[in-house]
Amino acid sequence: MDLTDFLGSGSGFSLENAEKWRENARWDAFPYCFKLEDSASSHDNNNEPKRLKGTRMIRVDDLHMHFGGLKAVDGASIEIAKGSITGLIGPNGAGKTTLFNVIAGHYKPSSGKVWLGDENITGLSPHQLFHKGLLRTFQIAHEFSTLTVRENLMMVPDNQPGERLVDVWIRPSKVRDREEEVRAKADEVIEFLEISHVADELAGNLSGGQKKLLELGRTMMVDAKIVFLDEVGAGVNRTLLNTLGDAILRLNRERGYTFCMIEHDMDFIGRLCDPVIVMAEGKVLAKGTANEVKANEQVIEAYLGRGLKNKPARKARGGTQ
Amino acid sequence: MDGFLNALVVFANFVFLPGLAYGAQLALGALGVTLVYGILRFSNFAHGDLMAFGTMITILVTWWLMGMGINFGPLPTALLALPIGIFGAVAMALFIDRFVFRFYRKQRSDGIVFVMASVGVMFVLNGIVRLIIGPNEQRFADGERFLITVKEFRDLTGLAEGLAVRLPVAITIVVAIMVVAALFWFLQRSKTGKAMRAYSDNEDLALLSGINPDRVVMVTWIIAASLATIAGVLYGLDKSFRPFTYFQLLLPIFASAIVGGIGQPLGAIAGGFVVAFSEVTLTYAYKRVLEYLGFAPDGLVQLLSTEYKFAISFVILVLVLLIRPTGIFKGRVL
Amino acid sequence: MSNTQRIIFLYAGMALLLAIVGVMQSWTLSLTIMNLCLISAIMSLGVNMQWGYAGLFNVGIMGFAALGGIAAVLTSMPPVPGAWQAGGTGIGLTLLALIGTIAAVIFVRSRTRGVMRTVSTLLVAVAGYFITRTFFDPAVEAIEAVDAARTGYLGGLGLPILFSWLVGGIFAAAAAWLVAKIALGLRSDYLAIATLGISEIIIAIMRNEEWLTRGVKNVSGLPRPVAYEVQLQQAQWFIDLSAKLGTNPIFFSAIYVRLSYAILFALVLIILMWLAERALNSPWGRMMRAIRDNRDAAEAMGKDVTGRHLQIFVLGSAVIGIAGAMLTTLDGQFTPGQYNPLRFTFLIWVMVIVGGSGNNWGAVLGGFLIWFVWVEAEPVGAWLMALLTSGMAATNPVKLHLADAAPYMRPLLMGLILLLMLRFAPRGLIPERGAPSIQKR
Amino acid sequence: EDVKIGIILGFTGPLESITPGMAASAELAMKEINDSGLLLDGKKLVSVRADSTCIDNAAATAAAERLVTTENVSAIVGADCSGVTIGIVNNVAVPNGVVMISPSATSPALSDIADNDYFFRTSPSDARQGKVISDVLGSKDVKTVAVSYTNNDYGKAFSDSFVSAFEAAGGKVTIAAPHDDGKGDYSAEVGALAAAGGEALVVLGYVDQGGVGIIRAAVDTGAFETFVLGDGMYGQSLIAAMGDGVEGSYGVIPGTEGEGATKFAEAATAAGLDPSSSYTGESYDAAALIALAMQKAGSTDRTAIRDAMLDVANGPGEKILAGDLARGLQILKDGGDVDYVGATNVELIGPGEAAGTYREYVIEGGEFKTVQFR
Amino acid sequence: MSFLIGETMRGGYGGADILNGCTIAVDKGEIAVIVGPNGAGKSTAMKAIFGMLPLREGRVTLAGQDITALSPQDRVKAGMGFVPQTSNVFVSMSVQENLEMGAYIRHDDFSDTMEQVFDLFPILKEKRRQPAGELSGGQRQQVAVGRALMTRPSLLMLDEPTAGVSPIVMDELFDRIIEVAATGIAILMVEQNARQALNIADRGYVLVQGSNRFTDTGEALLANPEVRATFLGG
Ligand SMILES: Nc1ncnc2c1ncn2[C@@H]1O[C@H](COP(=O)(O)OP(=O)(O)OP(=O)(O)O)[C@@H](O)[C@H]1O
Ligand SMILES: Nc1ncnc2c1ncn2[C@@H]1O[C@H](COP(=O)(O)OP(=O)(O)OP(=O)(O)O)[C@@H](O)[C@H]1O
Ligand SMILES: CC(C)C[C@H](N)C(=O)O
Ligand SMILES: [Mg+2]
Ligand SMILES: [Mg+2]
Repeated sequence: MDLTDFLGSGSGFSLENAEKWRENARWDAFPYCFKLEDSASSHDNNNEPKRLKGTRMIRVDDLHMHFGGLKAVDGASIEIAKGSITGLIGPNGAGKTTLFNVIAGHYKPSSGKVWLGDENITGLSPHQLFHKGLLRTFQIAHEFSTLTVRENLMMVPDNQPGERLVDVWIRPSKVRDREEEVRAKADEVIEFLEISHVADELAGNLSGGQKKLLELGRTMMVDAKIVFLDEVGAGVNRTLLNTLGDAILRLNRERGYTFCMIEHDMDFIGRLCDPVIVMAEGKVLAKGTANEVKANEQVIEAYLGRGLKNKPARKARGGTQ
Repeated sequence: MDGFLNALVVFANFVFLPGLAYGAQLALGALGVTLVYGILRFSNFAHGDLMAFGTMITILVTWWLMGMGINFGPLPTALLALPIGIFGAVAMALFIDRFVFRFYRKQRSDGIVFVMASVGVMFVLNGIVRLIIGPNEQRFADGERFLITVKEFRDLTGLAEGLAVRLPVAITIVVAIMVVAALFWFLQRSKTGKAMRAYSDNEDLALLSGINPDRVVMVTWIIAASLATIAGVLYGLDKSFRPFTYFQLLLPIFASAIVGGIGQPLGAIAGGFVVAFSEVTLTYAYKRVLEYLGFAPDGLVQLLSTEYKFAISFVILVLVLLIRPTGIFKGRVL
Repeated sequence: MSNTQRIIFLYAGMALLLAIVGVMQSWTLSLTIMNLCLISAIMSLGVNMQWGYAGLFNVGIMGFAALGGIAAVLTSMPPVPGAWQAGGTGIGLTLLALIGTIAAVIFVRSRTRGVMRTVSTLLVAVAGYFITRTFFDPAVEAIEAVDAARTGYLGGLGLPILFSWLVGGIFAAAAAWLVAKIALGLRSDYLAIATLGISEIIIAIMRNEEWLTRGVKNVSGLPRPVAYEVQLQQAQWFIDLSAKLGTNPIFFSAIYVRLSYAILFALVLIILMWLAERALNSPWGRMMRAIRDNRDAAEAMGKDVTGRHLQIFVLGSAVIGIAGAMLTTLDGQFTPGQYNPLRFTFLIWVMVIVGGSGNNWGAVLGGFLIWFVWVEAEPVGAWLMALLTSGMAATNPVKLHLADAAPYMRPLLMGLILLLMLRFAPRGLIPERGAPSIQKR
Repeated sequence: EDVKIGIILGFTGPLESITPGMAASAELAMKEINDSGLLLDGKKLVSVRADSTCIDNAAATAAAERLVTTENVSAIVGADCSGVTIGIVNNVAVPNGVVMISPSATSPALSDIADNDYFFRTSPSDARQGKVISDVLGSKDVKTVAVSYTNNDYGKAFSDSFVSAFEAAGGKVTIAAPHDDGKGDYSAEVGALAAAGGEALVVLGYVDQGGVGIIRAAVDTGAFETFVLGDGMYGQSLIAAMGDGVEGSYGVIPGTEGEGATKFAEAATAAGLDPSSSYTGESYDAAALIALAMQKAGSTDRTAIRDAMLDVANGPGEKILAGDLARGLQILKDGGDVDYVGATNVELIGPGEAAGTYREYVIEGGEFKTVQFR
Repeated sequence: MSFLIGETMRGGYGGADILNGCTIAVDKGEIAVIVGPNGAGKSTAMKAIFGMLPLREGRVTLAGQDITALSPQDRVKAGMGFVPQTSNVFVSMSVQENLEMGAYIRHDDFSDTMEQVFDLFPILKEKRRQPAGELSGGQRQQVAVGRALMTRPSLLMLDEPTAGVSPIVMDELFDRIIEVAATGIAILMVEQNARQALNIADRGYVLVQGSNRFTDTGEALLANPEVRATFLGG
């Protein structure tokens, strides 16, 4: 099946369509699948992307997460609208990753609730959440180090018949067929991430940035309702990061994917995210568009800063060779 | 009142003191295991046989000293020989490290490979000890055995029940406390100790900080082998020395180290006592104690029969782990 | 050398070793060793599933092997009618009481809340315990009194012993399921000590619950799945056959019996190996390795880590249980005292690691090789010792001491060989496919 | 030329400390025979040792297999522990038709094993000893005892037979608790035993194993003052280890009225062995019986040895004591008949096992003093 | 001749070479920045310079002396400090102990250096007693840099020190790096926040597939449209 069929209908895209598409979607409808050539067109003339402002996707209610005496998340309440790309920023140690971990089921919150749509998902385990369409990446890359890059990707899709022993033993052909499809899809992702030359390398041997790419690549292997990206950009080359940004944008606009991303690169945030939530000391400090947030005095104080103090002096010295 | 005192004495004599003694002995062994685990990051199955090896040397030296007519007054002569035993065990440990474990460190082998190599070392030491001193029980204790015997205690207090305190036990407890305090101080405060912890945490980064890995490894083995010998000798003085028993001690020692939280010196101590006391208290027949307290139970009032004692100490372990999955003192999770 | 070549080369080497024993010592011995090699290989395969595939540190192997052993007794021994008469009803009532207690507990728990729930559960459980005991204790006493020296237990079902291999697997699997429910949340060494503990408990029960297992009094005289040598030696067709082959019937009967066992064991090994290889090289195997590498990430990628761990733990244990039943079958007796950690846990671990964890071919080879060394270390050690002391005078005290100490060459040699093998193949003789050059502590 | 005799005992494993003495005693008998030069016109016996490990059936079977098929031994002395002995009988000795004489496997299960008459033992089945100890206690008017037995088939069966005999005689056993060998600490066991109480503690274990551990812990805590000892507890090392602690204790050991045992003790001491260590006499007798049976059969054929065994072991015939093997060989050579008595008063009854006479002893002044024979 | 030179380095991890003859140099008081796509071999080059990867060809000189054969811990003694890209803190040790380990080879009183580090990263002072493993990603990064500063090296090598740190801390970090350089220490760093980094760099290297693609001043590289488009994200 040609996936560009789906993408071709971009103009007439609506949320209902997206939902319908999701229902009919075959497992192998590759969410990030668009050729690199046509990805270039998306961001040049689209400074303010048209958003799909839908209903609420995730709601976090007065969430607390304490480690001993430390209040990593201290009464945060946020909402993530369906179809948005929500940015989550804040100083180091603000509790962003911890918040992700709670939402994604890695920690049980000390108190508070998390809702996915109308469903209370507090305390569900990560794999259950995965099946509800909630995916996440890890800030510190969690690759499967003894699997090759391709295998790292191929293991992601769920409901593979090959993951059931009975099928493995008695229905090898069914397993084989699905394997081929999964492999094809993994290869597409690999190509997209520009890591083809290490496709058969063990993931443990990758460079720091390649690991981050792989981390992102795994979320591309399946259909997700909402993807939580924890600093996918840190350590990724900026040119490649722009391409990733395009992918995220297109996916969001054309497929109605919801994203929530932690990032420290304000350019990147500014280009992709609306709204932006700022956290500090476990609480929500501010919320607004990227520009609003950038102008917020408190945010500048706590997070953005005012640029280099030494820069002028340095500049004067610059150019010595 | 007498009834109560008698109950107390019976309890102390059959439950508390034996538990304390056994616990301290396990704790000393577990300290060595936990140290190697903490710094070098593998379970050293050869520890029991290293204990046997160090003890064997001490015994040989003790015999020689006895033959020379040298003794240590009321204290066991073996304590005089102990430094030489420690020296022998350290030399052996360093030799083994040089020819066995160093290779895997360079290879950056998986932890389990180290464990298997230590099983190999265990077999070899096993053979060496038996080749030299044989498989039989060896006696080398002299000096006073008791601080106070049951009879003396009875005569002294006029109670119907007696309480015996053995000298080796007293020494073991004192040594265990001293050793754990020293070790704790060393690891937490001294520069070398910190370097050892740093090495255990992240070898590469330790290298980048200028820490000499060979030195760390050497110090670790020196301490571990010393601990093994001290534990082995004290144990032998109190009970007896037989290579097979020392090998068998390995299991309770490991249990102690792990339930206490592996890699944690304090945990090793706590673990030793948990194992020892769970064995003794759960299989003790409380009939006599209760009788002195004025009850007259029909049966033995034994929670579990002694054949389940080993099993029961493991039940306790499992329970402890279910409540604290990384041991009492939060050991490492790998 | 590619991995396949390596496998062929090493297996051929192993066959050569056995052949050398056949020629230099005797073929019966060679087959005897090989039969145990086959069983060891199966155990090692089971452990490899747990450790090599999933990184589960099971140190309770001996418990599962023992469960296999008791399965052999309970399936194949004839029932003891006297014991059933004496205590059958009591045991039946005990079972009823037990079920009743459990049902009652479930019932009160469904009807109560909060503190009441704990209290009432406790009350019902304690009451149930005492009621059960009132049936159980006299029944046990009665059963154990029935000809204590020869039986003193209920006996088994009197089914063919081959059937018990399956039952052994099921017993072990059931126990593993329970163990997993309790302990699989623990990680690495903590899991290890928990499994060790639970297996010690299993062994303690087997050693002490005489009414069921005969305890330390052992059960001997288990039926065989193959012919008895003595009968063969008297059977005319057999005498004729051996005459035709030009061998003596006693020797040939030994070979015949051992070969029959070997075929049975090899069959089981081949089937299990096929299943295991299939599984390992499938997406399922990939998933297991992913879980082993990084539990958190696998969980986030939608894999039910706990479920998978449970599955592999149960499967691996079942394989160990099968091997345990096979071993007891071969021994012809059930001796609970023999299950000690050195022989039934650590030795198996050595097999897996020396062979190559994560690789089924490696684990199986490890089973063969290590068992071979375990047995042959003794004569070779004695021979070495003789060689060593051959230069000394017969009355040399050192020589006399060393000659007496010859048996201790066995552990020494065993250890040295193990160390050498690990030295030259630190990742196992046949390492995991594409095994990492990086560490994975 | 040489005739090979296998000796399969647990040289490594839990019994490793008593097996060297056993093997040496068996070899002492062989040496005596070789020195006489009378066996089958000057054939020499050569011992081949193998390790039974005591607990590992599979390894024991392989080792025995090696003795029988590789070394081609004519007969086997062993094995030691009942468990592996049964395994070897079933899987090696009987299939290959080799005589096996165990000096120490005492499990009652061996009495009716399907052995084609290839299995013998020079130690009595445990069933009998319990009765003897009960009689001893009766004669001393001891009414209540606690029992600690080693947790294996030997200890268990022993304890069972003792308890039932003692209770039948009107005594009371307050507790019969097992102990595991090779463990380090026995406080828990002794705690329970002490709480149960009794006039004496009956210890049915091994002198260099858990048995002595139990006694040590009991003496240390003052739990018991008198110990009643089963055969496994007899040994000089007990007195050496416990000194005053076992003064006044008593027990029984398979043994005979005087001479044979004394003779053996002399010979063993001369050879630098400890005659009082467990099962040394039985081991000597096992080896001696094999040689005599060969001589009687006039061949080293395995089956012939089997067929001659009961002839030489039992009457009628000249009584042959330990240290007197040369005479026995000579008589047989001359076509006479012998009744081997040996070190332990051998009398093979029923299915080929020792009838068992027991010597009652008491420890006095740091020595084992014989009281009487039962 | 520069203070540190890694000259025509070739080498890898056993398979194909990762470094294909790249040359990296930095002088005292200078900041040199390496940029390049992911997997280009930047970290590998750093490791090679630090002696954690055997070179097949090429050499490393420090202050004119050939140190190619020195072990990493000897290089530390020779005045090199390194912050790796990943696993760069002792997770089980407290923040303070991490810093102390940085000063392991120093025998003088290093409390003032520690104060300086705390001034630079105030959050670390607050979390002094917390195990580094419990810190947030950015906080860890600060510990790692602090640890290296404790050595008082004459050459400081940083592999992506700003990955994951917040803008305000990044600015502080760069500020501090400038100051450190000003005291005469040579600084070599790999950066993906390339524009900010090149902004303060005296030299910039663009590494592609293990060899030098562009080498120039930071400014010049920033001004080069090809570099901007291909490596700096436009
Ligand atoms: N497992 C833990 N135990 C104790 N404290 C923790 C744990 N995990 C996080 N913390 C603490 O919680 C706080 C919030 O950490 P978190 O990782 O959520 O920060 P973050 O906002 O993601 O920061 P960054 O941008 O640096 O990644 C930090 O102060 C950290 O030290
Ligand atoms: N330990 C290793 N074993 C084998 N190959 C490795 C190892 N470490 C890195 N590599 C390979 O070397 C190449 C260069 O890696 P390196 O870490 O130097 O990249 P990098 O330039 O630092 O990239 P990044 O910006 O992503 O950190 C990569 O293709 C990687 O797969
Ligand atoms: C050697 C002895 C301790 C063996 C014991 N009598 C048994 O039958 O197992
Ligand atoms: Mg974070
Ligand atoms: Mg890098």
